[in-house]
Amino acid sequence: MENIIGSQIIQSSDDEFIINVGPQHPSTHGVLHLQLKLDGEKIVDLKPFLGYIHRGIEKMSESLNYKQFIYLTSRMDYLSAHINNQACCLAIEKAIQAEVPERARVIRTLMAELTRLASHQLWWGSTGLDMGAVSPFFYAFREREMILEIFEETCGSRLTMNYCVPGGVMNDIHPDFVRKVKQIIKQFRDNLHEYDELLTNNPIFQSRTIGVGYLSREEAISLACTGPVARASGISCDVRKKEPYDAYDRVTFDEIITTEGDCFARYKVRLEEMKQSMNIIEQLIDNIPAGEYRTKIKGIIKPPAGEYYQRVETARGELGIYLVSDGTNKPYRIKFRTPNFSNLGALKPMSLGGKIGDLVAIMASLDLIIPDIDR
Amino acid sequence: MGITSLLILLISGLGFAAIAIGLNKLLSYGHYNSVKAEPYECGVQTHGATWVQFNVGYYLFSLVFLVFDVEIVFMYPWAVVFRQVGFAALIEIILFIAILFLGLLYAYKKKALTWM
Amino acid sequence: MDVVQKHFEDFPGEVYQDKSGHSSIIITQIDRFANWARSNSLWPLIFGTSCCAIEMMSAASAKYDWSRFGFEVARASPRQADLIIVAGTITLKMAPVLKRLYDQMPDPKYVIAMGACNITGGPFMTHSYSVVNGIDKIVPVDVFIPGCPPRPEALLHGMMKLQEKIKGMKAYVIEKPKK
Amino acid sequence: MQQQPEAIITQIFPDLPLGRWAQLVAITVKQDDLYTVCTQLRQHPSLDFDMLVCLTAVDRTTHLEVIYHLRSTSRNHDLIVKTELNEAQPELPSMVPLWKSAELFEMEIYDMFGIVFKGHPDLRRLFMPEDWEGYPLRKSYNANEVADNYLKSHQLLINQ
Repeated sequence: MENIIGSQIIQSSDDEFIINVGPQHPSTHGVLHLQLKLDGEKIVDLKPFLGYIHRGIEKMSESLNYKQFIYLTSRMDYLSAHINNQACCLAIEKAIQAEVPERARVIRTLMAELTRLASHQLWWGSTGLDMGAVSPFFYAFREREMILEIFEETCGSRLTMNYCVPGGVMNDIHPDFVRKVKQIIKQFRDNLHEYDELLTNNPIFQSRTIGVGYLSREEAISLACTGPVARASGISCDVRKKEPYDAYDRVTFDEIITTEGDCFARYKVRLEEMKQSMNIIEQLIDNIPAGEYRTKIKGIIKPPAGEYYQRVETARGELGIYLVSDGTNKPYRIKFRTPNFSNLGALKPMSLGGKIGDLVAIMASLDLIIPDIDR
Repeated sequence: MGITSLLILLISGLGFAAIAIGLNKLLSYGHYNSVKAEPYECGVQTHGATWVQFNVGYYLFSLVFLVFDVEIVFMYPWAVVFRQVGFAALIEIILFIAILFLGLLYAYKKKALTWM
Repeated sequence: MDVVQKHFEDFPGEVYQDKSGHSSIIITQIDRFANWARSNSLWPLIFGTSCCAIEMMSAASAKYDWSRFGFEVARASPRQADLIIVAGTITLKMAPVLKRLYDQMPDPKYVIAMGACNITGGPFMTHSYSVVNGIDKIVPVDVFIPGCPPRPEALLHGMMKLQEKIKGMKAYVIEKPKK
Repeated sequence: MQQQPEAIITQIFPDLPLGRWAQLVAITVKQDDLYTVCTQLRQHPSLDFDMLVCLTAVDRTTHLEVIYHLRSTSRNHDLIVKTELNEAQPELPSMVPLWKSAELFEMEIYDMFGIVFKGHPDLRRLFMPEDWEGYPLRKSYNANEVADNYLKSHQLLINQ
């Protein structure tokens, strides 16, 4: 039997067999179902089957009003839940030309960067877990729990914070928010050397990731990869630089771009991004402007009929929101262009020809969140 | 004296195994259903039969592992009597390991350690 | 599956037998010992579909640390697990997978429905065409833990409730299906 | 900042109606010469739209509107290509040879709207189960009680 992969045709010998790296699998971090055609340990073909966590958020949003559907998006990419809500609020504020006070902008940016930090920490822990190292998982959750404590103090809930509201933020920050954030940043900077000792300088980790899962720049562009996956292959695509929103035009940070494009490059980009996030937080934490934390938007939000587009940089890439409104209080059609959906496309070209162990390393470096793919 | 201790060892070994399995069969109960007997593969139907011919590479790996696993097993009795035998034991074990190291080199040269 | 009660003259206790001829007897002391052993070594299956899985990971990490209660060993295959914590939404495409995983777990097995999505469909209860409104329609559930996502303490509280429930059960009787 | 490719577009495609889609430059292209325009947009040196950021569709009840959001990483500008399809037999050429990201987008649009993409290597339902009827994101699709009927018909309920 023949199977056609891209352009070349591979004559598959008979002892090939197809296994499911299925919905319930420790390394897929969710319910991603990959069907692998194997020749021994070598992967010959890879077919993703999705939809195991497809909840139809886009169809649901068409029957919820503008203040309700925002909080469904924090169930899509739950590790950057705040950034998703921020994107929806920015889109709605752009649609109804609402004016957002400076204090709210800075608080939102601070919370977004803290979310990015917490998300990268969890990614770092689970990358170690995928490669067989269990202790990084516990080290990563030490700082992450402190950040979640801050979220809980200010917004009331740890993971899906529902903190953004069209027009600003739900309520003001907790009185000792500033002190706690400074304490965390200081402690995390001291502990960052442990992150390097545990994984970065670990010869086993390096031999499993250096040179594994190479994604060239042209292929990354053609696959529309965004976020750390694209920046590790040399594409400059940080929305915080390209189209600064909220308080990102006020801070100076550099966009981490490397050109190796393998798993270790993606790992390094995310580690450096953690440092940049702390850099941003330190620039903003001391001068949070006083004043209102939100402008009250009275009544039902009814944006004028038309199309609106807003994109933000989540922890995994560019989230684009295409909002089509017909003047009523419910969106006519809303499309979430999620980063993980196109990053998943990059999984196949990177893992073909490699071994199954490399596939696990590549999936860990892609940092996929499956509800973000299925929506 | 030797034969009785050997018998005790044999009986207690077999007995231990028999009790472990027997107790389990006696006390355990279970709802039998057809799905429980099917092979588990990440929660979905397996693609095609699961009794397929595996790639030969897997057997090569297990053979090389077996050689060095047995080597370790031989070291256990040696470690027990090592102190009484004295210096000669050290020479023997070095010789033993050296020969097996040659085996390792042979396997390495024949590329049995890398996956084709 | 019909479980029928048998009567033997020479044995005073209750004896149950199922279709496959498997019969089990009640011995109270061994029951208490077996239940104590089972409830303190429940091995959960690694089964996280969405946001609740992150709170389950937090419960597994050092701060909330569910290994104080014997839950630490999370197994990847249902063959070695005796508790399945359904953490995250179950959609229509995932329902047969969950049912198959539940069937492939050896007895005695328990189910914890973690999160509002598994109790009534949670935020996706209405207007969604592909979410199962409550997984007790598919698998018999022992403990429901509300919350979206529930805090790690809530998960630990739910697990302790399950342990109390196990301690109250008859250890060696073929349970009639819960529904 | 984001430049606007208006000048180049009008110069290369003078006859195409130019418009705005959410403050992005948009051109409306008819269904049958969509592929030629897209290859030109992809290969023309001064346009060089090398990334298909997003492919989505809107059910305008009278017709289906398909939107290609293209971006040039070298020129740093964006463009929206819009086409209208009638609901009867929605067919479009597949853009997989031009942009690899189109593969997953088109599978999703086929699953949600029923638009068939000719030449797609692996066109199947991406999110819904294989034996699902109907296209969920169409306005005519009613989403209530669909889940329970599916469970009943597939013997997934506990008492079945």
